[in-house]
Amino acid sequence: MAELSVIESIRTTLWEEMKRDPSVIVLGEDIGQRGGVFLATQGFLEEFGATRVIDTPLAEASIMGVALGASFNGLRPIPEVQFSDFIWPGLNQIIGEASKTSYGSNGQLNAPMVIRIPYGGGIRGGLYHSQNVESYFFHTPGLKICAPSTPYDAKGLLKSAIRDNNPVIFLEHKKTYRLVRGEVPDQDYSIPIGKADIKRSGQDITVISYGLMLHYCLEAAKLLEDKKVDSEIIDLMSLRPLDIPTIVESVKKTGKLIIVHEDNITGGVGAEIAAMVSDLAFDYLDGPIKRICGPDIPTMPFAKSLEDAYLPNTQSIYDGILELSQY
Amino acid sequence: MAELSVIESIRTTLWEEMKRDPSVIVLGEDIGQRGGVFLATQGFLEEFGATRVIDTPLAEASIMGVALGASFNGLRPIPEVQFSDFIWPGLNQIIGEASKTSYGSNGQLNAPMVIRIPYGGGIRGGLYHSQNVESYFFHTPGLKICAPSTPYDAKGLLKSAIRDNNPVIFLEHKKTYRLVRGEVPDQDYSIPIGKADIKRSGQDITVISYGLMLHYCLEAAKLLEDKKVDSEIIDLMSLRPLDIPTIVESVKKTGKLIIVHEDNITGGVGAEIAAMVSDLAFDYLDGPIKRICGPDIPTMPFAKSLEDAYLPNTQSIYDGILELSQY
Amino acid sequence: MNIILNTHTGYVDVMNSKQDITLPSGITIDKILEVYEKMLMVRTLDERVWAMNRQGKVPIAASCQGHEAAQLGTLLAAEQGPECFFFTYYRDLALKFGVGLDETQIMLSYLGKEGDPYSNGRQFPLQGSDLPRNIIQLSNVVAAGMTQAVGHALASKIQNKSTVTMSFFGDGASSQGECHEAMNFAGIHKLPIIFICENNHYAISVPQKLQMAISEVSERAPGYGLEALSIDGSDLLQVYETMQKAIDLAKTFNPVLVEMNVERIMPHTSDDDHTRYRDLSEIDELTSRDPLKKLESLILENNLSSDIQIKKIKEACIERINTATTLAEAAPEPDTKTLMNNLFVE
Amino acid sequence: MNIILNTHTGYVDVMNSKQDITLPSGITIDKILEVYEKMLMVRTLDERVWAMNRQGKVPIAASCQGHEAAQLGTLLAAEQGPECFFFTYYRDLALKFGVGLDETQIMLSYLGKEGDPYSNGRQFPLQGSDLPRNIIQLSNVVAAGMTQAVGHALASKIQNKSTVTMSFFGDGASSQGECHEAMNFAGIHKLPIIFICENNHYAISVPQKLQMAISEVSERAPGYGLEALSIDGSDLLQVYETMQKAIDLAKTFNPVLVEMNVERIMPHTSDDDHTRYRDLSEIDELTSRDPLKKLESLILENNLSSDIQIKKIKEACIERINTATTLAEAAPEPDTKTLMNNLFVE
Ligand SMILES: Cc1ncc(C[n+]2csc(CCOP(=O)(O)OP(=O)(O)O)c2C)c(N)n1
Ligand SMILES: Cc1ncc(C[n+]2csc(CCOP(=O)(O)OP(=O)(O)O)c2C)c(N)n1
Ligand SMILES: [Mg+2]
Ligand SMILES: [Mg+2]
Repeated sequence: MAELSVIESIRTTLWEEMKRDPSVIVLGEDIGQRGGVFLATQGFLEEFGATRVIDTPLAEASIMGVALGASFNGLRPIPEVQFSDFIWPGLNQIIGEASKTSYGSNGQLNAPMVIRIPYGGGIRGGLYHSQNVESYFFHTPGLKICAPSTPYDAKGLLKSAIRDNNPVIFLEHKKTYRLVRGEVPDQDYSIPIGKADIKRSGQDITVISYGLMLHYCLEAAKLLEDKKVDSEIIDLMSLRPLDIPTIVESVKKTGKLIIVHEDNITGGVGAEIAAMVSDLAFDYLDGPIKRICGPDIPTMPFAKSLEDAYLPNTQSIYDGILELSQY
Repeated sequence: MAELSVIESIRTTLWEEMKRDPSVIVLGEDIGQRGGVFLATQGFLEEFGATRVIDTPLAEASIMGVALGASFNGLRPIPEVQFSDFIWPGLNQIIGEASKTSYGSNGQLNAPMVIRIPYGGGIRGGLYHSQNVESYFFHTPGLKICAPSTPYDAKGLLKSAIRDNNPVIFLEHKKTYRLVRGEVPDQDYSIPIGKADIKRSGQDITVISYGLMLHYCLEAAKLLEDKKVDSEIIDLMSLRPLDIPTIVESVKKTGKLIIVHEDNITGGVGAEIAAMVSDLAFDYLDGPIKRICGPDIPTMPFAKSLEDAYLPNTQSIYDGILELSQY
Repeated sequence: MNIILNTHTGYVDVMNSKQDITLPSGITIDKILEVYEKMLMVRTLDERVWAMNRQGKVPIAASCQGHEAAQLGTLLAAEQGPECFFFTYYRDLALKFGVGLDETQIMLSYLGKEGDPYSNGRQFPLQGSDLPRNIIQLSNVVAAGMTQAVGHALASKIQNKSTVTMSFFGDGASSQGECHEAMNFAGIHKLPIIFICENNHYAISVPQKLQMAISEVSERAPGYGLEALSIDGSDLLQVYETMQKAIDLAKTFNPVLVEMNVERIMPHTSDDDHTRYRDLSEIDELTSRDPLKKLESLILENNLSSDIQIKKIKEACIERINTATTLAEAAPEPDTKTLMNNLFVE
Repeated sequence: MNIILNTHTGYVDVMNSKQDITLPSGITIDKILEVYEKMLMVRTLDERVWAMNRQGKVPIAASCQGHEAAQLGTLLAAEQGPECFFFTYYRDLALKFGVGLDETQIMLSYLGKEGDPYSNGRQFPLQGSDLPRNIIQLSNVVAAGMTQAVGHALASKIQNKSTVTMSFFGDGASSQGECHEAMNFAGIHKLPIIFICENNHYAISVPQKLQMAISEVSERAPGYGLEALSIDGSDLLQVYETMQKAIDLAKTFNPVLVEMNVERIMPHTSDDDHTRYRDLSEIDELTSRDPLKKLESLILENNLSSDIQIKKIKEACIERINTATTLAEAAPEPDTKTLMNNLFVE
């Protein structure tokens, strides 16, 4: 058992899986000699060689397309997009192709690939190094999506993702990379894709989040103990499949729901959760469903003042929970 | 006043606007000599010449990028994507660039362009000629989205879109092209983007839809008169901005809400509407919010049996309204 | 001279006289007649599904008339090994039939019936994949298969498989960014891949001069470090010989771009009307570059077969296709209970 | 010989003797010294923001050291008309300063302060647009500006504007599908555009040989019907003369691809450490191709100025930048009330 940061956990997990399974390869921009811009693959080129650790041309469509084609021919490729903001040229292969592989061939073909995407803000990345891109994948049948918030979950989910025979989007919040540390067992374990985790159980109100924001929710919940508000904090961990049963059960218990995400509010993951709950747990709701999310501008700006103004934070979450708890 | 089909209305509106404003150009695959695969620009090459009616190479990224660049330099380009299913290579320019033009330059630059997208199914198009792509744009701040269902609305919204100084996604449901006909005044008129239209007013239940499905909702509502169910049918017409006030007011009146769309249910436009209503009209709701939508598979298959099984239809909408009305 | 025996038509009897045609190495008269019969089957199938479209039975058909020699000549070379894998596109009926799919399976696919081997009715006809016969064609998105083909070839190289991957595309597809990315990647990594451009000089209605500023797509090959071969794709033997060369290059990790100049004899698809954008005189002249006519002339002029035997073969084709059509029309549509199946694999 | 007068430094006094350098037409010694001063300002600014990054004040900086001559030489040619419009990328501080943005505005941008002319603190430094000075650089997405530049040039041609559009990009950007699409479109439509590849042989850590199978990006030009010019981009006068030619071609609707071979003297950005992937010996040698050193040598060897004057200019630059830094550091951050502004225009 070691205390690792999120990025260290991802690196060691990738390493372990490449050791375990020779069909796993990694490819992307600067992942070889540079070890990745976030160093997720530091030392990999030396260990696994240039046939399994491929520094690609600067061309996301081909990074995704080549990975997909290789997944049809015996490999388990793990393409990395350097920043989520640069995923757009690759969407044709992800949304247009990979997601439809099994369905469109009536199960003949499958695409065992994991697309690693560093995403999210709070790091002075401005409009093109901060984007939340999860909703685009969330709306796409045929993809699975993981979005862990802790080093422990990152390892368990990444193992599942790599061993899954379907395309998995693996979202890594950049700000958690070094900020969030935690115990990670040395042994092999995996966390099933599609299961949410109740990170704090409570009776009064359900708060659902994922990624960086989850930590702010936990902080807010802690602070709210003083106000005698007992929050249940659910970490989605996987966005697709979405763990509806866990969500609905929690809301049936608490009667109140807040969804927190950094992504733009309109059409975000929170909208789907609200829709599901307002259908399946309608009779249990004791108050309106609230969302504390990024506002509807492209994403958080570069200037510190504006970046802070965009992001939900412990205080705004605290206020939101408190207000709804008093409804 | 003439009776026109949806495609005829679009063609005459494009024609009128190109006559009116020399800065309007159209570009896309096969839109010149062929007049577009749906004939939206039939006769345009002869009338306006090859400088304003541009048959582009088969390359969606450049169709969008070139249009965007031209919009920075005095023109109002109207790029056409041949089928929604082929929009993916163009998303970098639409989501990554056009949507962030004004915000990212702090209002210096703007992108007066209208992206015409024939979309949707029910025409035996199979997985790659039937897709509903609206949610990807719906989640993108900085875009406006129109999705008319009638020839009248198509004209009014297209006029607004062309005259708008921001990028507008103009969604044309392929099945309505020839199927739906209606009166279209000869004179110039426009319909504001961002306003929904109550296509049938009623007291018992609010049904929200757009595009092809709107017509099935109206049919179902008609049939339900026998059952003494008085449905209010709202045609969104614009998806972004979404006309929240009209929606909320209607639900406050009826207490019940069903959203109908052809697009996949998870993370669709309906999710946002449900989320909004479950927040803003919570106290007025007399029943769970229901969605009748495409299921979570890529889109409708080619085989008639499977295509029919995918699509919501008058009967399934009828059943859904009836059931909720009895809640 | 070889003895001619064709199991379907048994026309050995009419081979009347010697002839002195010199055939490329590896090609026998048998082979030529076998390919001829295949080409005739493909042509007849192609015409039949078009007719069925007009009857409202087949929702869409993309004709491969004009492209048959390019595809069947490629298979002729590919048969000699190493293993080849095909990333095709939608104008590849000849190739799809050539690798062994039978006419009933093809009809099931055109009709969107249960038993369509490509997608079981989920996709456009002959779209999806035919893995038993080494074909992947995941989508209709032009050029999207090209980077996948490169990935396939990369995986072969990494795993020391001796497969050669072939990526088929049109002149229009050459404009897509992904075409560029695919060729660039293949050139850098020296992959066992052949890019085959079936250049019919039109992308639906858009003529080549509005698609590119050059006269041959293959002029781009040097910019990617690819070998370039450019030929008349309506000439079966030329295609065969070129593809032998291309396969030799590819299997020794010299990626190649082969441009096959062909004509699209029919409109783009059954939804198209090419008189909107092609001169009638141009359309009239297309038949002079009809690969089937050319192959037929080769056979007749060299007495490889006779008019009578050819007529018999034609009749046999029609017979086979009639049977296939009847079977496929009688087949059920896919069960609606399968609508949600196979979104994921286990 | 021209009389040298520089308003900032007033070093006319020290021009001691005649010299016999032959300058390209249109270039005076004045001009050269003016450019030198600009280049020095840019270099000093570049070093300053890097230092401020190390102090935790500037979140990110992409150095343009090594690229200055390519950019300022281009401007020197562009000044002579016709009007030029620039789609730049992130390594273009010299160009952005060269067109007239002042050092305070630049510092505001690096610090993300109110008054940043590119995006008012919404984007990375010098990202967004500077419309008064004909610059658009909407995003950080590599190569995305290239198709936009083509659209800009198309609009000029359609509207009979005599503007020449310039699209700047790196060797890495050449791999993007959009680079291909942009060049192809420009070639077909014969647009008034110049594609300028600032080839520093690295895309972050990826060396050119993993980016392409060819030795010069400009080898691709014929495949698009573009004229190709390939030069040493660290040589100001070579850049100037080449760009004159390129502008002449472009304004007569012959689109051009100019490749400027340069060195990236610093790591990719302040987040990078290039010793991870470059040999120390390689890094050491970079200064031999430093455009500033080269220009300084040209000036000193030809007695266009003196050591003493150059020292004075350097001091003046530091002075100006100190003032700018102080002003920018004192400036407020953008008001949070503006967070939602300008999502749309009226
Ligand atoms: C990305 C994309 N854009 C548009 C289309 C619509 N479309 C189908 S085929 C075609 C023309 C293809 O031309 P070419 O590549 O020359 O092949 P050909 O049909 O001539 O054999 C077009 C525009 C598509 N399928 N995919
Ligand atoms: C589409 C995209 N992918 C990845 C990146 C991350 N990135 C920024 S610069 C860069 C390298 C660019 O290299 P090159 O084009 O040679 O320009 P240079 O920085 O060398 O001047 C990369 C990979 C990006 N900005 N955009
Ligand atoms: Mg073609
Ligand atoms: Mg570079």
